[in-house]
Amino acid sequence: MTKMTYRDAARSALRDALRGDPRVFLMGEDVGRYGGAFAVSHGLLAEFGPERVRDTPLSENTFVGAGVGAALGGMRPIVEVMTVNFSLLCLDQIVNNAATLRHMSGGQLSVPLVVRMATGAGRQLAAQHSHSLEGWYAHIPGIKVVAPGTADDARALLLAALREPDPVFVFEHAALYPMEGEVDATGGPGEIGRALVRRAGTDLTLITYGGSLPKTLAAAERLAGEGIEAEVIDLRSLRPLDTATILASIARTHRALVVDEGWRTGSFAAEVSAQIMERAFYDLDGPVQRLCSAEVPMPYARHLEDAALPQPATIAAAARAMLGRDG
Amino acid sequence: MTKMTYRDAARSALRDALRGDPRVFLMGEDVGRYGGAFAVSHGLLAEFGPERVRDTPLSENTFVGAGVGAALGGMRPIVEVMTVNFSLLCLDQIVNNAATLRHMSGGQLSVPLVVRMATGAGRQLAAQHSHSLEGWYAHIPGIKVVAPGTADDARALLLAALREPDPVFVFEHAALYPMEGEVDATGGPGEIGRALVRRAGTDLTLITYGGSLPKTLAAAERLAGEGIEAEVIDLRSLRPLDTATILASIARTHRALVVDEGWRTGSFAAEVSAQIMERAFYDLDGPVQRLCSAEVPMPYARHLEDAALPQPATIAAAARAMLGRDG
Amino acid sequence: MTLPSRERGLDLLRQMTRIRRFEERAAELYTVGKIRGFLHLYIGEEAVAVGAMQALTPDDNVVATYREHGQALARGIPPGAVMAEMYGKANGCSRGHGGSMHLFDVSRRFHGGHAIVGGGLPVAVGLALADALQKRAAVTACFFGDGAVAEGAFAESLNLAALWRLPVLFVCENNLYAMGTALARHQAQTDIVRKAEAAGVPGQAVDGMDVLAVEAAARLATAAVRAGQGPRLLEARTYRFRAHSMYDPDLYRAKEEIERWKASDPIGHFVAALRAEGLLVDADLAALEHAVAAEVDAAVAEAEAGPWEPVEDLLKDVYTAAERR
Amino acid sequence: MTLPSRERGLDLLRQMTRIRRFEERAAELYTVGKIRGFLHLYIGEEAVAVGAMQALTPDDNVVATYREHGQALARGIPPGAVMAEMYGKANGCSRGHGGSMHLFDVSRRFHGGHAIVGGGLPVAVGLALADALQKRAAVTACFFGDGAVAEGAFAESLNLAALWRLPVLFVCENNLYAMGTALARHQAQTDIVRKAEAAGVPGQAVDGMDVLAVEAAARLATAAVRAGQGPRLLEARTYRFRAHSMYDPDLYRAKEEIERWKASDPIGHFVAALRAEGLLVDADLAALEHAVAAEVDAAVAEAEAGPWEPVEDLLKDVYTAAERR
Ligand SMILES: Cc1ncc(C[n+]2csc(CCOP(=O)(O)OP(=O)(O)O)c2C)c(N)n1
Ligand SMILES: Cc1ncc(C[n+]2csc(CCOP(=O)(O)OP(=O)(O)O)c2C)c(N)n1
Ligand SMILES: [Mg+2]
Ligand SMILES: [Mg+2]
Repeated sequence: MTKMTYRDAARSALRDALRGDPRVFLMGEDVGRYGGAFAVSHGLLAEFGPERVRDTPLSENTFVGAGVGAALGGMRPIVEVMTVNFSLLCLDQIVNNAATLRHMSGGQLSVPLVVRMATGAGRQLAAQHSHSLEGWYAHIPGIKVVAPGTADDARALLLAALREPDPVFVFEHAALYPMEGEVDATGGPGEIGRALVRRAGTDLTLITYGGSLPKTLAAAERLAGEGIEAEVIDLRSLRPLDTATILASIARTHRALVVDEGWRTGSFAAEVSAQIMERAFYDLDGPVQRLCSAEVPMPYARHLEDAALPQPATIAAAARAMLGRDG
Repeated sequence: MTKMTYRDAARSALRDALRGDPRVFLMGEDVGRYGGAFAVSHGLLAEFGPERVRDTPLSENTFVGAGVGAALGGMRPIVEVMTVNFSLLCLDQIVNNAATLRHMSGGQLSVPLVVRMATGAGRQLAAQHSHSLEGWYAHIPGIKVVAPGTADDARALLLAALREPDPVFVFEHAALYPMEGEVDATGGPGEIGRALVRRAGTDLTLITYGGSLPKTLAAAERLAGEGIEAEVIDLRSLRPLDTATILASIARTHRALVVDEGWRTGSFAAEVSAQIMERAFYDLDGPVQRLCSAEVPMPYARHLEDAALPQPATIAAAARAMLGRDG
Repeated sequence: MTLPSRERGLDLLRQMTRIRRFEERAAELYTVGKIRGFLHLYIGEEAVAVGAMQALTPDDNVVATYREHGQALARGIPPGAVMAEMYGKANGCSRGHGGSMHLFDVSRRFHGGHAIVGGGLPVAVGLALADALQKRAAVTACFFGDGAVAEGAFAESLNLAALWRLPVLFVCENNLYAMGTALARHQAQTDIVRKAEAAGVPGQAVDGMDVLAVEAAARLATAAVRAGQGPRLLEARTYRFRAHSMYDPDLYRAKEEIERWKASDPIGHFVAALRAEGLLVDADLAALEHAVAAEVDAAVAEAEAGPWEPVEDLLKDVYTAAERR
Repeated sequence: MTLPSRERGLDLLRQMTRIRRFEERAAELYTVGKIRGFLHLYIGEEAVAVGAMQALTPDDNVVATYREHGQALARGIPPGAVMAEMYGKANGCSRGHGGSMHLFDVSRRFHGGHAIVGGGLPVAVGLALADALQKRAAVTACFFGDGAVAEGAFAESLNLAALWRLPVLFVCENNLYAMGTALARHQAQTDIVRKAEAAGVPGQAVDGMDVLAVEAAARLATAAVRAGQGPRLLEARTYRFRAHSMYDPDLYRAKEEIERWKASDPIGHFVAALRAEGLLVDADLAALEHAVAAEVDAAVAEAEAGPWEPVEDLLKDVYTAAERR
């Protein structure tokens, strides 16, 4: 294991993929000369050249659609969309084509496309750069959705995405790029559809993913100092969802709090809650709760942004309240 | 009350709005000469002229964005997007502008925009014309979302939308257009954010909206024949959601099934289930269940489309199972 | 027009006639409920698909519209597979999943059947990119209507294809209407070739009612594309003789306008030309019509006889791997 | 260039200098963490906003980009309100909700601050539509970069504005780069005016480093727009002297290229011209710089002194009505 940032870990996966498979190429706005809006692809143009690291014009719908076409044509494109808010420009190609072509063609086509994008807030980028819409993607049959919350997963899940025959969307949390962690720098792909217990505990289960994982782990530490042992599940994959790991944990803890940076109403956290309702109702000692972002376009001012997002303190408070330990 | 189709009821609201307020105008693809893809705006061009009933080019992102701008400029635009699948081309303008401008400008702007679109399946239009994505819209702070399930509401909720100072999205279910119902043809706006009990019952609550409402009522009839009295709630408004009406019903019935034509994972039904979990857990005699569409791009073949959608028979079966009355 | 050999001439005529008769039958089958959903007929536009396809090889790709029966038949998808698809049968070319608007045949590199107007263009650019990166000499022909020109995807896709010099032949079927909206009511500047050139794609307009003119222009354009000169656009000026779809009462076009265009029917026109040159006699035409009628009958029989996909397979093929079945 | 009166000349110079010094201070404040998020400076492009705004009246609308401090100041938004916004303070022109990329001032019809590239164009078309429908004589000026030309929204919006003959002045700030991607690497055909004309919008390119040239071209274009001739496009050829944003190491531009452009600095250029005509002496310049420095200091002081919006108001103004608070 090597100490490495989330950003470098993602880059190591891109590099390995480009080295290992001539069908792989990377395209997106400023992935080449500029080195990537978040510097993830920095240096790759020099190593792999402009055929395989392709700067595109500002044309999200078209370059994502071109990724679909290139995948149909036998390539293994990795398309970078800078930020999830911009991906609203290409949802047509994603839902109506990428996710649909296989089934609609009667199973004739496969679309082995990987789309990476930055998601989430925490950098004061305001309301057109900060949302967390991966829950929407998790609604779409025909695609898979992963959201690494650790540096190691930034590598492992991207490698895994490249092995799939169908479209995979990789949501990298923008605030995690500088985060360091232990990475298996020569490791292979992770398993898509497998959640991990990041911290064992007995009193309640905290279920989260992506940018909320470090915050949730921090909250669990605080709670431990107060004698509350929280189990922390990192979903890693939103579609497919590893319900078995969730249910096994709840069978032990009997309580769950879902922490999700998306807006609350219609959040992915609602799906997790509903599935627990359906499949573990009789295991529960109390209702599953959600801690999500405030339902507001993300404000710029730091104190407002902080207040809009789940934070270790608010996560811990929600957990305490569930255990009747408030105040 | 007058007998009228859902289509004619929607048209009567458009006509009243155009007559009553010179700031109102209608725009969209083929709303004028063609008379609307679903004939909702048939005859309005002749009555109101091309200034107020405006055919647009095929440019969803731009004409919805132009609706945003026209609303900022003091008009009351009604924009028709033919089908929810096409609205994927304009989600950028919807999320990043329509829903956001008010808050992002520090409260200086309002966007009194109404967007109507057809949603849903049942007409064998296959995977690029048949989805139910209104649950996504219900996730977006800054907008409101209504989904009429009766002819009367096709009129009343559209009129209500036009009274709002903020963007309202009206999802008309494509399969309901020819459905007849009693309509208060001179009635005023309905109330956005108010659910209605369409059928009283004591054994369980069926919660639904839009195109699934008639199917759910049909299921309730069947169940009644078997001695099961189902209460049927028509949500009417997905954002804001009338949780009070739901909770009051569950306090009586102690069981709920949510019927939603969206795909199951990440459906709006999940939100309803999660809210019941959070706010009525101790009222429940068993887990809330969801009946949604199969997670598949909608197939063309009739028998497959039928199988993919909630149907009176499957709704009734799910209800029976919840009451331990299967088979 | 310079006429081809009798054999080639008869072949082109047969292809156009096959589309015409197929579509006529489809319209009938729609009215009796055998075909459902949306149905968009190609009648009047046969010369475009038939002409353009002459310039393609089996290695080339085709990306089509929702008005694509003609494109599919001209590409060689068997009429029975198309008809069965419109019936929703499992022997349909998309196993009944797609219907009229979503015909697919990977063996013929026919990549659908796109019903999001303009949605096929980016996919075509990507197919061409894949060919370019893999040093395959194929061309991707992408069909779309005049209405699609208004969509942002048009300008974006042409720019990207030109920027990367990709082997795409953009074929605009300009039938002067997008549903009920005439070209001049959806485009401020109606010269589509000029738009293409402003995006960096050389273009050429051609009489889309003349199969030989379309063929010649398509051959010229694909030759440039194959020579590595980047994408080309062909604007075929044509007209649909029928309404937009079976739902459309067609209230927005003047009868006289329709009649005027019918006077340059691509089939009638071509028959007359062949006849004038002595390449076709009445007996040929009768034989041809007879053969086509038999083909269409056989297609219908195939569709009628086809099986329904089992409902149990509803979730099959949402994913390539089987794990979510 | 034909010089204006001394008074007008000094005014234009003061406006450009105000932007320059404001931006320099913003850059400093960013490095010390007073301003956060993304910060895109207008240094080098001052002549564009200042020149173009001269052609507008208070009744006109402006739709801006995320590189819009210059656009905002030239429109007359007080520097203190802009600076306070970048601090995230409640006395900011968007109450701290928007930050650098989202400046708004409805009293000046400044409709933002758009950070989705190309996202402002449709909104501008709609504002112009509202004016047209209400028979108001206003023009909507819509700023965007060369990068936005690649977005589908560009072609769509120009077409719609032209089709409906709406009063829009499209102002393309062509600074030759979209982030790190040079114009010729994102556009196959780099003549933006030609693209506009293909969409039906007459256009004109102008030296964006020459404030008088921009002003003259903008006046000509808005006169046509006001005369009901429909939209116009102005392509201002300019250059940003700084990196794309504060995050950008600016590795993709040659030093010499930057230096070459700096030699035609719009401010230095204009100072020299005024001086050559005897319209400006050293003392004028010193006084002007002094006044601008004081304005910028005052803006910073206003931002520093401003209050934070109370956290309790987080959900205020998501909706106009109060029912969901
Ligand atoms: C994105 C999108 N918007 C709207 C529609 C509805 N629609 C279907 S066909 C059509 C007209 C298209 O016209 P054109 O591209 O000229 O093709 P034609 O039907 O004339 O062959 C419209 C508006 C659609 N399918 N997709
Ligand atoms: C839709 C969208 N895609 C990508 C981005 C990221 N981005 C921000 S600015 C920019 C370059 C824009 O260039 P241009 O329009 O020329 O404006 P300039 O920065 O040169 O003023 C990019 C790619 C964005 N903000 N919006
Ligand atoms: Mg057409
Ligand atoms: Mg630029």
